[in-house]
Parts: sequence; structure tokens; C-alpha cells
Amino acid sequence: MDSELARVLGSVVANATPLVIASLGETITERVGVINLSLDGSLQLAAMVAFVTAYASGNAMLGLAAGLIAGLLVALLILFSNIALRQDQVAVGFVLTLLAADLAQFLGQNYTRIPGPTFPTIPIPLLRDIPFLGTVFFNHNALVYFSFILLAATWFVMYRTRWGLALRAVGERPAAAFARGTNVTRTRYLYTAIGGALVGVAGASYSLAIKAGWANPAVMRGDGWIALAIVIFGGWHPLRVAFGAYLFTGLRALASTIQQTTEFPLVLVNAVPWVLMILTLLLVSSGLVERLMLLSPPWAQRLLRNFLRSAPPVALGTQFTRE
Amino acid sequence: MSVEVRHIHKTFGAVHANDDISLTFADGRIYGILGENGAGKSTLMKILSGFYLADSGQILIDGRLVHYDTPRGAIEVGIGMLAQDPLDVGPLTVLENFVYGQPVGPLPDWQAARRRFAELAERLGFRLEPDMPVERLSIGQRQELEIIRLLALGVRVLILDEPTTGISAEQKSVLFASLQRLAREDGLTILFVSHKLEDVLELCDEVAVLRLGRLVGTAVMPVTTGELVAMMFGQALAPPSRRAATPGDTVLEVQDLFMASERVVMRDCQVCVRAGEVVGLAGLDGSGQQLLTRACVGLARPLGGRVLINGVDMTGRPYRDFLAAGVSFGAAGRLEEGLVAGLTLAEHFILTDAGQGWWIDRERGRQIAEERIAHYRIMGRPDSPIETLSGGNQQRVLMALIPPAPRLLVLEHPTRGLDVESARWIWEQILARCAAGTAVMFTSADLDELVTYSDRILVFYAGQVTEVPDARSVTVDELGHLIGGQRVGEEAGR
Amino acid sequence: MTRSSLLGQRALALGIGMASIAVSLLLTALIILAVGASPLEVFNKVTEGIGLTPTGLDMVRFSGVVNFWIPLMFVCTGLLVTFTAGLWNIGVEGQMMFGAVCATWVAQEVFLPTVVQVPLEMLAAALGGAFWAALTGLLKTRGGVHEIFGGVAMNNLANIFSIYLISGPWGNQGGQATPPFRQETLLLPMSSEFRVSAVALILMAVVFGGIFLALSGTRWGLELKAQGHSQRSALLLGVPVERNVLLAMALCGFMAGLAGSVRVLFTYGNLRPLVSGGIGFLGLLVVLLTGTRALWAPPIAFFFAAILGGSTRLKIALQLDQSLAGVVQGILVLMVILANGVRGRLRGRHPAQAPEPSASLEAEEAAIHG
Amino acid sequence: QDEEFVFGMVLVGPRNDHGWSEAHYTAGQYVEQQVPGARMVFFESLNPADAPETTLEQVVEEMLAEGAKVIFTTSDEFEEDTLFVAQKYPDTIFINVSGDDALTGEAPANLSNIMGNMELGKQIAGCAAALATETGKLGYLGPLINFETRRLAASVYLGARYCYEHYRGGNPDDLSMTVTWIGFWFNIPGVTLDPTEETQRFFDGGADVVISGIDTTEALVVAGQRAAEGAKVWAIPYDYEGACAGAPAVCLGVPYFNWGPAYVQVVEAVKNGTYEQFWHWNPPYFEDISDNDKTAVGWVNGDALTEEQAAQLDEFIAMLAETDPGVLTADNIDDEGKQIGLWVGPLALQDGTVLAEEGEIVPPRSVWYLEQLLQGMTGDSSAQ
Ligand SMILES: Nc1ncnc2c1ncn2[C@@H]1O[C@H](COP(=O)(O)OP(=O)(O)OP(=O)(O)O)[C@@H](O)[C@H]1O
Ligand SMILES: Nc1ncnc2c1ncn2[C@@H]1O[C@H](COP(=O)(O)OP(=O)(O)OP(=O)(O)O)[C@@H](O)[C@H]1O
Ligand SMILES: [Mg+2]
Ligand SMILES: [Mg+2]
Repeated sequence: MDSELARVLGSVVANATPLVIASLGETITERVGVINLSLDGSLQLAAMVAFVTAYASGNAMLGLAAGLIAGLLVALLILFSNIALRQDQVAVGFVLTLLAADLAQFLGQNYTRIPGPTFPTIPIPLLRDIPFLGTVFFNHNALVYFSFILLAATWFVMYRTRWGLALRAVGERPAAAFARGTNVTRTRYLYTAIGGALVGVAGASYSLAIKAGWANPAVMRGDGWIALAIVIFGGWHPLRVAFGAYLFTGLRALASTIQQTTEFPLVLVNAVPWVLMILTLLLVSSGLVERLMLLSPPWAQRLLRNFLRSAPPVALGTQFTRE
Repeated sequence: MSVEVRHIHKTFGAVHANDDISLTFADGRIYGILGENGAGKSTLMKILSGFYLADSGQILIDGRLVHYDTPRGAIEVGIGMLAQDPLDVGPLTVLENFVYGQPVGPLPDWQAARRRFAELAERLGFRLEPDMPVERLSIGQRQELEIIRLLALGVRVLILDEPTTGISAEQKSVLFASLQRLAREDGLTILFVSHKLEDVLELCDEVAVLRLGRLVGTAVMPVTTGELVAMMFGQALAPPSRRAATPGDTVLEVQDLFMASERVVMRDCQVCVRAGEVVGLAGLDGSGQQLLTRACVGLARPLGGRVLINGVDMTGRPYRDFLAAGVSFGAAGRLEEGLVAGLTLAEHFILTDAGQGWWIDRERGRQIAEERIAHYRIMGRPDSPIETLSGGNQQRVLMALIPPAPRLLVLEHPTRGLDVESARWIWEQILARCAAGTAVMFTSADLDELVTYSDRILVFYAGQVTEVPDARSVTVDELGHLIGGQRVGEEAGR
Repeated sequence: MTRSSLLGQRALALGIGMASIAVSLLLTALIILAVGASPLEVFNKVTEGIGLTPTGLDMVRFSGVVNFWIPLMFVCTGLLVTFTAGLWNIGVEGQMMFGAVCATWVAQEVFLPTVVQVPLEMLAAALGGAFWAALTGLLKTRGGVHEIFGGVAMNNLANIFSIYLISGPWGNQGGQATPPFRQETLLLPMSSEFRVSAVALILMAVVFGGIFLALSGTRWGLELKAQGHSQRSALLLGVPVERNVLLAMALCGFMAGLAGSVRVLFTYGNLRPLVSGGIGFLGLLVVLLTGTRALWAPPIAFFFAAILGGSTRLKIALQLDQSLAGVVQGILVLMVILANGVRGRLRGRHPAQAPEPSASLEAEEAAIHG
Repeated sequence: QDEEFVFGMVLVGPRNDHGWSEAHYTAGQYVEQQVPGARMVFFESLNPADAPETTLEQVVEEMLAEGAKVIFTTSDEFEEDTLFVAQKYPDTIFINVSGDDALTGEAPANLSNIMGNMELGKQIAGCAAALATETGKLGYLGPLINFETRRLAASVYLGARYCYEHYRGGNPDDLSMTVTWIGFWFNIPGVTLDPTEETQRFFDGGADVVISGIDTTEALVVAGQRAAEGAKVWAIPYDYEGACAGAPAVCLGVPYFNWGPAYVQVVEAVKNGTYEQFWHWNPPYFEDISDNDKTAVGWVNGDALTEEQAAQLDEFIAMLAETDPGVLTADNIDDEGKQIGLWVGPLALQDGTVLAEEGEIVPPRSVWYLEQLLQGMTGDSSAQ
């Protein structure tokens, strides 16, 4: 029998999956200069669409595809209204946050709390048998494995390929990207679509795996905001973002475990994610880190800069128009 | 590779930025492109390098007609431009910036790129650390990176738009040497846009002069400065007169200031500015001048040291307290820092009018606005939204918002982007206040401006501040060396 | 600009406005069809739900709409302030809840004649809301935490705190609401037919009028407008930006607190979880629609309140989830925003400086030092 | 053609939640079948998360407009509001499910209460859990803490201890049962603890049976997932007869409410004008505990129960039947000898206070108003 610690960590890894996928998706979107603020709503909409589709078709993969498309469309709508109609990304994103959540509730009203198809657990042969690690990492459903691959792929593409150069450049300095032959608008659409699709996958991973089923109120309400905060906490770097998502899930689990052995009022455990969110944002936004960095010796500065750099992409939320 | 433009026209709204321009540039030669602000130089260069599409006209390369409408297209035919603020990506490293845009596969060969980069840098005498994020480089270094990058792309025509503002004398001489080599040895065509007649005289083989969008003349070196000035402005400008300073009490005193930014750490900075005095702050971008100006007006909090205004310790106090103490500040950006897009002219004056009560007196605001508009010769009406004014007029509004006689006036790049006429007018306003007893401190990337108007000059280099002993007699060239890191003493010895 | 082209533009604007509403209706109809209901019947039930019956106005139902409208208007009034100052006060829901908690505290702990008791409760609520909002403001000005994130977190914290009180210290054995307040602590309806609190209605009108004047006529209003467009420039022009951020937030929180007090003292008569009832978010939508044109807020808020009020009827009569109200409102706001974009494109010019708070979540932070 | 008779049904959750609310909704449909002319109008998901802007008063008024003569408010949550509307509309009959206003005498004559004696059903559930467990660790997923939820959790514990000792031959003190209160009857994100994660935590911590005390089926779903991962775990859902469908293979069975017969009684009484105020705590129909025309509380075996276990469970149920307290009312709740299954001494509360001496029957009123969990259970007895 696996150790209790391994099982607990395994649960954390599984439960963090939607958060990892969503925050990586948002990282990609924001790195290309676009804020998809709608996460909290689009996660719900994607979860609902995924579940209803899977339920109606009896096929979880179809559900996943439908969720993916829902997330993708919401993201594209934000970018379209920004690029083609020159509207504020945050304003449109906010409206879509509310609208997508309400749509999910309304369209999903007849599908709440019924069992439907799910992604089954697929232990990975051989790897599953590694003591401890096997339980933590290799006894999950396909979406969890997908999040591992996604993390590696995002990092690799972003930092090692030509596409990654263009992606980052468009988010930092679109004019420079344009000068080097990158089609800024197309690049933004492409990566916003990818990011949105990932948010859709994240939503689907709730209703098709992690919290199987669709319910109202949606079980992941609030996680969209958490994912947005994790992107900031992670300094827009995929590895740190993913680390943030795991850390967050772990701390949340820890808090509720601790609650059970103390007199701490139960309802207040729910405050933990939000307090954590504020604290992490304070850490990266209050200038504390920068101050630390400036005062430390040069060799340490370099290290700190790499690990703690938290500047948002310069062109985030702005429009690019060729002169 | 020779380039020819024929009958180029380009208009922006009512502005005819390029009006029937025809020129030919031969290979192996360096051309200076001259003209006052707004003459159309950049427009022509941007058309050549694919950023703009000409309304009409033709571009021929080696006699062959070419068409392109993107920078990428220009590069493909062999034309590359180095913009004044190089178009690179700050957070990316030097090497990444070098690779980005090169025709490589999805997975660049980073090792090969590193070798090629080192090779080119070596050849031009540029020293660049490939793994440094570009945002930590100086303008000069970023220009070097862009040149290397463009050469690696195989450009045969290299355009440089005002590359010599904001770089040190050393960087300038390295740059000039490499440009000469590229033209002489490699046969590149080099187009060099500048306001600096000395630079053009030193570097170029031929010049072309634009005025108000039209080509007004070309000349083959050697020509005299006087001839060039006459071509540019239609008449020779009188050199600005200098006045005698009679400094009064100390207004600003900075003691042991300790500040830090991403790029520079400044320790033990001592500055003192007296009433009626103009102190210029010279230095490459990010050498610490901006830290000082911001600390002196309460926009940045020093890590150590003290800032005294009129003898009162104001360290760490908010900006408003500085305003109350008689400090006025003009920041570098206009619409970003100082003017509020979305508000009208009159609303700006209401906001800064101490005579306004809790309830706004709009009539009074309109009157003040009309008064100032007349006095400062602003092209606009009280109800014009500020963003509809031209750059020069915005600058005038900023001056009009400064009270008539502040104790201390701190200005960043007061005439950046202005033509000679407007710049002189702005300085008239500043000097008028100075004569009334205002202490003035300003930064500028324009060494001419520093030399012309400063009573004292402080040179910033990597956070170190040294005062030029005799600001009255320092030359632009000497100052260029100082901002590049040479010591005052060393320079005297040369 | 010539008269005719001005007229042309007016016509264009009107046309696009109508088109956006038509598209909203069409989309809503499609969504209703998607769940297998009849849009026409939905429309009938909603109008019935707000009291419009063939035989005349059903005052009881109509007062239901007014009772949404009053707290919604308090919230909108507050949001006009933050909106002018360029702040995304998403935390307005939490400010309502915390205000409601404060009003509840007074209602439970203080025993005074009604004429003193009720004003005291409302004041406590207002101050509580202001305090909660100021915390978000401080997080922004001092901690660099964008008010969207600060607000979302503070919303949840207020909600959790109120649930803690309800289920613990203030609860009666696990109930999901506090015990009902005494009659003396409550706002009373005008009549058994028109069930609207006169006090709340008058206060709302006064507060809205006051804020409207303050924003349009005072120097402070102009300061807010300036920093709403550019915090950095406003600061350099001598506007006390940081103080105004806190003040604007606190003032908005003050109104939100009042809205919260109306909910507990009038609508429910006790404290319950999520006492804000989504009215705060709805207020944000209203203000997004009106922009800074404050005078549009009352009618649009009333329209939204009517949709909300009608949706209860919908659920009983047609078994349709009330979230349809949110769907309609969301689509409408979205379409109007998009229509603005279309109008800008057709005029072929850049949009006027965005009336919305600044888009860049992070960049603007540098604007306030400290 | 029978004259139409409209009754209202206010649900706290969705009508298809496979739990508490669906049981009421189904009962409403049962009434429509059984009582000629009866028509249900209903309002689902009246709770602060789903319908924050809607009050019970509004809903009731809408139902009155539809012509409702009797309105069932089917949650403890509605107790106070029901009292309020009952006073306001004295001509309408209100039935608040699970409340005690008619017992305490607070209620006006038009307000009555119904509850099922789920304490007996929960004892069966506890027994089934004890029969299945291999680790001797049980998890109980509780909603919020009040008299009702405490007595239900305690009933599970009583059943589990009994069967662990009598059928498994174990020492009941070796059997542990941990109660985690999530904070509401179902998951409200950000408000309650997440039942999915709490169930995972039970299993991660070594428990192998999780008994659900909440309205929804997370415990069963997670158990199903864990079983797919190769773990030997089970779950027991609650409230609704069909609740096992979510993951039949790991379901040991479900104790459920069957409100239909009681509702038919009320509706007929009101229709015939014979209504009189009452407070009813209705027992299972022990003759056939799954007879939905008779029983108020039922039990169905799940697929995961082995034949042997099923037989033992039948035996246990038969044992319970012997102590059948019948319908408990305001008049007989304090009668001597009314025994609710295993609620007999020696029993102590969590803090050690004696509830009943050896052999002493705990009076039904003390069960109803149970102040604490029982000694031996792990978990909070009150919210503070
Ligand atoms: N993108 C543009 N939109 C509108 N007007 C423009 C644009 N670019 C240039 N202009 C106008 O065209 C004219 C020529 O500008 P250009 O930048 O070519 O001048 P320049 O000679 O480079 O001046 P400077 O010495 O200031 O760089 C100016 O009046 C300028 O305002
Ligand atoms: N955003 C704008 N909206 C409307 N009109 C504008 C806008 N920007 C510039 N203009 C107008 O276009 C003209 C050219 O602007 P530009 O800033 O290039 O002027 P300029 O020739 O550089 O003047 P100056 O010498 O004063 O800087 C100005 O007359 C100005 O009023
Ligand atoms: Mg130029
Ligand atoms: Mg200009």
C-alpha cells in the first residue's frame, strides 16, 4: 500500500491540474500581450459545455473538444473586440466573466448533478510501480498527464524555438516584432486562441475528471481569479506559474487538514485561498522584491532577477497599430 | 548596391511629409541626410525601409524596380534601418534579439548563432555580452546590436536615423569607424540621418538636405558648415546669446543621495543649485540623472541621503509637498507625464489654478486659459482636448502650466523632438524665469543644448557624478568624452 | 463640423445602438430556444413578473422591482465615483456584504428608538463598507495589488466572514441566517401595497444627486476625472492621486454599505449569506454601459432591476433558471460595447480616450509612488 | 374532470440533484399521481448561492398567484422564513420539512412540520459501512452543524459500532469515525469546504468507507474514481433512492427519504378541509422498508454489498423493527418507551456527559435535540 504522504501528494497533483492548465493558458495569452480576464466565467462555461456534450454523446473526448472550443471562442471574442473594434480588453473580459458564468448556469440548468462520462485513471505501466513517485505522478487520468506535457512544451516553445521568440516579442514590443517580419495581429490571435483553448481544457478537466459532473453553483467558481493571480505570482514564466499552481493547491489542502486538528473555525478555512492570493500578490507587486534585488550584491542580483523577475509583458493590454 | 528613389510622395493628413523626392545612393559611400525637425527625413527613410508605403513614387535597386511594404520586405531586397530608439525587445537577451528575425528553422541552432554573433561583433569592434537582457544595455550598445543583426541579415544598404544622440564620444568613434569600414571595405551604402552638422562633416561623403518635405539640395564633401546651414534653414542662424549668471541663495541641496534603479546604483551624490542658476545634467540614458531629478521633486524615494529645498529637509515627502515648497517639474513624456489626454486645455488650467475653490468656476478657468493661450502662443482653444494639439503646442501648454516664478524648476529633456525655433522659444521662457530668481536644473541628451544653456554641468556616468570645472568653456566634444566615462582630469591631459 | 454631418452621426449612432439591442434580443431568444422554451412566453412572464398585467400595474410586484432598484442605485452611485477615477472596484459586492454585517451588528447590539436606531444602523453599514473598500484601496496604493484582484479577494473574505458570523457567533444553532431583527430596527414599507421604504428611496435620491453634483461641479470631481484618464499626469499636475484613490474607494464603499443595509434592514430583516445578491456586479455592468454619463444610470439601473425582478416569475411559471436575467444583461452590455467599437470603425477614427478605467493591469501601478 | 388543486414545492437545491431536493420533487410528482386534480408548482434552488436575489416571500407570493393552497418549504433553511410567511398568509397551509415550530408551539395553526425518522435509516447505513470496512476507519461527510445533523451522524456511528461488534466480531472501540462538516448542505465554492477534496482526504488518510450526510453525491463519485485507480473503497450516499447510480460498483446502499405518502396525506387533508396542525416524525415501514407507498424512510442495498453482508443487514433491520417508535408527534415525543433503534444506554456525549445510563432509553426529544456528537466520534460538535 502506498504511503499516506504519497497519496496526499498524488491528490494535490491531480487537483492542481485544472489550475495548472488554466494558468499556463493564461500565461501564453498574456505573454503575447492580451489579458483574458474572463477566466472565472470561461472555466465554468467550458466545464458545462464539456459535461453536457460528453453526457449527450457519451464520449468524454468529444466533451473535452467542446470545452476547448468554448474557451477558445471566449478568448477570441475578447481579442476581436480589442483588435478589430478597439475596445478595452479588461472591460470586455469583465463582462464576459459574468456572462459566461450566467450562460453556464442557464444552459446547464437541466444537467446538474447527474453522472456522466469521465476520463478514467490510466496508471502508466512501469512508472506506476516506482515507489512513491509512481503514486504521486503516474496514477492519474490522461488530463493530468497532459498538464505535464503541456508544461514542458510551453517552456520549450517559449524559450527555445523561433516561435517562442516571436511570441515573447509580440507581447513585449510589437513594433519590434513587426519590424522583424512577425505578423503581430496573427500572432496575437494564434496564441490567444491557444491560451483560450487551454482554459477550455482546464474547465473540461473539472467536469470530466477532477470534480466529475456539472453542478450549480459551479464547483470551480473562484478558481479563475486564482489562476489569474498565479500568473502574476509566477512572473509570467511557465515553470514558476506551474509551481505556483501546485503550491497553491498544496497549501489549500494543508490548511483544511490543519483545520481538522485545531479549533480554528471551519468556515474560515475558505478564507485561506484569498488570503494567500493577496499575500502572494503583495510579495511580487509591492516592490519588496525589486528593493531586495537592488540592494543585494551583483552576483546575487543575477540569480534573484532570474527567479523573481515579475515584470508583466510591456505591451500587455495594449493595442498595436502599424503607424 | 545602389539605391534610387524617384518622385516619392507621402502625406499624413494635411502634412506633405515627402514631396516629390528623387535621390540616388551609390554603393561604398556614406550619405548624410540633413534637415530641420519635421523636414521629412524619417519619413523618407521609413519608406525606404518598408515601414511606410509611399503614396506614389518608385524605388530602384541596382536599376531594378522593387516593391515591398514591410520592413521584412525591405530586408529581403537588402535595405535595413536602425531606428533612433532601436527596435529590439528589452527582456530578450542579446543573442535572442540577434536570432529573432533571422531566417532560421523552428529550432534555431543557438551555438552556431552565438559563434556568428561573436564573429561579427569582433570584426566591428563591438563588445557585447550575448546573454545580457537587452533592456540593460545602453542606447549605444543596442545600436551596435542592431547593426550586427542587420548585417547578419545580409543588408547592403544600412540606414541610421539619428544614431548619435545619447551616446558617448567613445561609442561614437567606434560607430563611425565601423561605418567607414563597412562602406569602404564591404561596399555597403550607408544613409546617415542627423541634425549634427559636425557628425555629418566628419563621416559623410555626400549630403542631401530636405526642408518641409522637399529636397532642397545635395552636395559632395567637402562643404562648410555655413553652406549646410544655409541649405537647411534658408539662412544662417545667429548663435544663441549667453547671459551672465548671478547666483543667489541655495535652493536645492542634495546630500549623500543613495538611489538605485534596474540599471544603475548611485551613491553619495552631492548637488547644489542656487537661485538664478541653470544646472545641466549630462550623461547617457540611465546613468542616474533621472534618479536625481525624480528624487528632487519627490517622485522617487531615496534609499539614503537627504534632499533639502530652501534649507528644509524634504526627503521622502510626497510630490505635493515639493509643489507646495515652490518646486515645478516638467517630465520627459508629455501626454504620459504632465498632460491628461481626455481633459481640455481649460480643465488643465483649472486643475493647476490655486485660485479655484471647492466649486469649480468654469468662467474663470476659461479666462485664464485664453490668457495663457495668447501669451504662450498656443494653437488651440480653451475647450480643445489636449490630445488634439501638436507636439510643439503640447510642450507650450506644459510651460504655461508652470507658475511664473517657481523656486526650483526641474526639467527633463525640455526640447526633445522640437524644432530649432520652438526650442529657442522654450528656452526663452525658462531663462525668463531664471532671471526672476528661479533655480533651474535640467537633463538633456543634446550636448549642444547643455553646453549652450548651462551655467554649471554635472556629468553622470554609471551613477557617479562629477562637475565639469568650467562649464562655460567646455566643448560638445569634451562633454561627449565625459559622459562616456572619462575623468575630468584625464580629458584635460589629452 | 457641419450640421448635416452632425445629424448623420447622430443617426448612425442611433442606428448602431438599436442594432446592438436587436442583436442582443436575438441572441437571448436563441439561448432561450436552446433550452427548449419559448422566447415570447418568457417575455410575457417577465413583464408579468414586474407587475405589468393586462389589467394594470400590480403594485406588489412593481415594488419588488423598485426594491432591487434602490440598492442597485446606491451601488451605481458609488461606482460612478470609482469609475471616474479610473478604478475597477470589483470589490463592491464585498463592501455591500461587510456593510450589511455592520448594520446587523448594530441591529443586534443596540437598543434605541427607531428614529435613532435605523440611521445608526445605516451609518454603521456605510462606514463598514467604506472601511472594506479602503482596505482594497490601500492594497493598491501601498501594496501594488491591482484593485481587481484585491476586490475579488475582499469579496470572498467578506462573504466568508458573514457566513462565519451567521453559522457561528450570531447564528441560532446552525441556521443559515441570523435570527430576525426586532421590528424597531427595520426600514418599513410605505404601504402594504407599495412595499418600498420611503427612507431608502429618499436617501438614494439625495445621495445620487449629491454625487452627481460633486463629480460634475467640484474641483475634486475634476481631479478624479484627470486621474481616471492618466494617473501619472494627474499626479504631476499636483493632484493628490493616492489620497483620491483611497477617498474614491471609500466613498464607493460607503454607498455599497448603504446598499447592504437596505438589503438586511428592508429586504430580509436579518443577515444571510451573499446578502449582496449580485447587485454589486450588476452595478458594474450598469456603469460600464453608462460610462461617466451619470444621468443615464437611474433608467438603465431600473431596466436591469426589472429584468431581475421578472426572472423570479420566470422560474416558477416556466421552470427557467433565473440566471437568464444575468445572461440578458451580460449580452446587452457586451453588444453595446461592441457597438461602440463598430461606431468608431465606421467613423474611421481612433476611439476617444477610453472612458473605461485603464486597461493595463500592471503598468499603471508605477504611477503612485510609495 | 377533477377540480384542480395547486400545491407549491420550494426546493433548496435543483430538482435533479440525486439527493434531498430530488426526493421532494419526486414526492410532489407522486402527489400529482395519487391525488386527482393535484398540480405542483415548484421553485428549485432557492438558496443564497443560486438565487441570491430571491426571497422565500417572493416565491410564496408567486405561488399564491398560481393558486397554491398548500406550500411545502422543504428545508431547515426555510424554517424562519416559513414562520414569517405563515403568519402573513394565514389562509394558506405551510408545511416546513424538518422544522420544529409546530413542536415548540411557535407556529400558527396553518404551519405544520414533517420529518422522516432518518435516524433509523442512518443506523442501517452505519451498519453497512461497518460490514464493509477493512481498515476500521470511516469518514462521515457532514453538512453544517445543528441538532438534526448531529443526531444523524451519531445514528450512523451507533449502527456502525453495533454491527462491527456483532457481525464482524471486532472491538467497537477500534472502529473510528471522523466527521467533517463542510458548512452547508451541498458544495458552495468559496463558502463550504469542497466535499470532493474532503472525501479524497478521508481516503488518503486511510478511511475506506465514506458516508455522505450532504445532499449531493461527491463521496460516491470520488469513491468510484479511487476504485478505478485500484483502491478498495466504498461510499454510502444519502437522501434519494436512485443515488447509487453515480457509481454503483462502490455503493453499499442508500438510506433515503420517501416523502410521497406523507405529502399525499397533507394535500388530501387540505383539499378535503380536514387539515389540522401537526408535527410528524415519520418512521420507516418496517414490513417492507422499500415500499414507497408506505414508508417514509427507506433503504436500498447497493451493488457493492456482498450477499453475506446483505443478509446480515437484513437481520439488523429486523432487529431495528422490534423497537419501531411509530409516528412521533408533539403529543407522544416524551412518552416512555419510545425507542429509536440503538438509541439506548449506555451513551455519553462527546464531552463525557452521560446521555443515558446502561439500558436506559434515550427519549425521542433528546435524540431530536441532540446537543453534541457521541463519545468516541471524532469531529466538531458545534461551529464555534
Ligand atoms: N505617422 C505619422 N502620422 C502623422 N504625421 C506624421 C507621421 N510621421 C511623420 N509625420 C509628419 O510628417 C512630417 C515629417 O516628419 P518626419 O518624421 O519625416 O520628420 P524628420 O525630418 O524626421 O524630423 P525630426 O528631425 O524631428 O526627426 C512632420 O510634420 C510629421 O509631423
Ligand atoms: N490625436 C490627434 N487628433 C487630432 N489632431 C491631431 C492629433 N495629433 C496631431 N494632430 C494635428 O495634426 C497636426 C500635426 O501634428 P504634429 O504633432 O505632427 O505637429 P508638428 O508639425 O510636429 O507641430 P509642432 O511643430 O508643434 O510639433 C497638428 O496640427 C495637430 O493639431
Ligand atoms: Mg525624424
Ligand atoms: Mg513635431
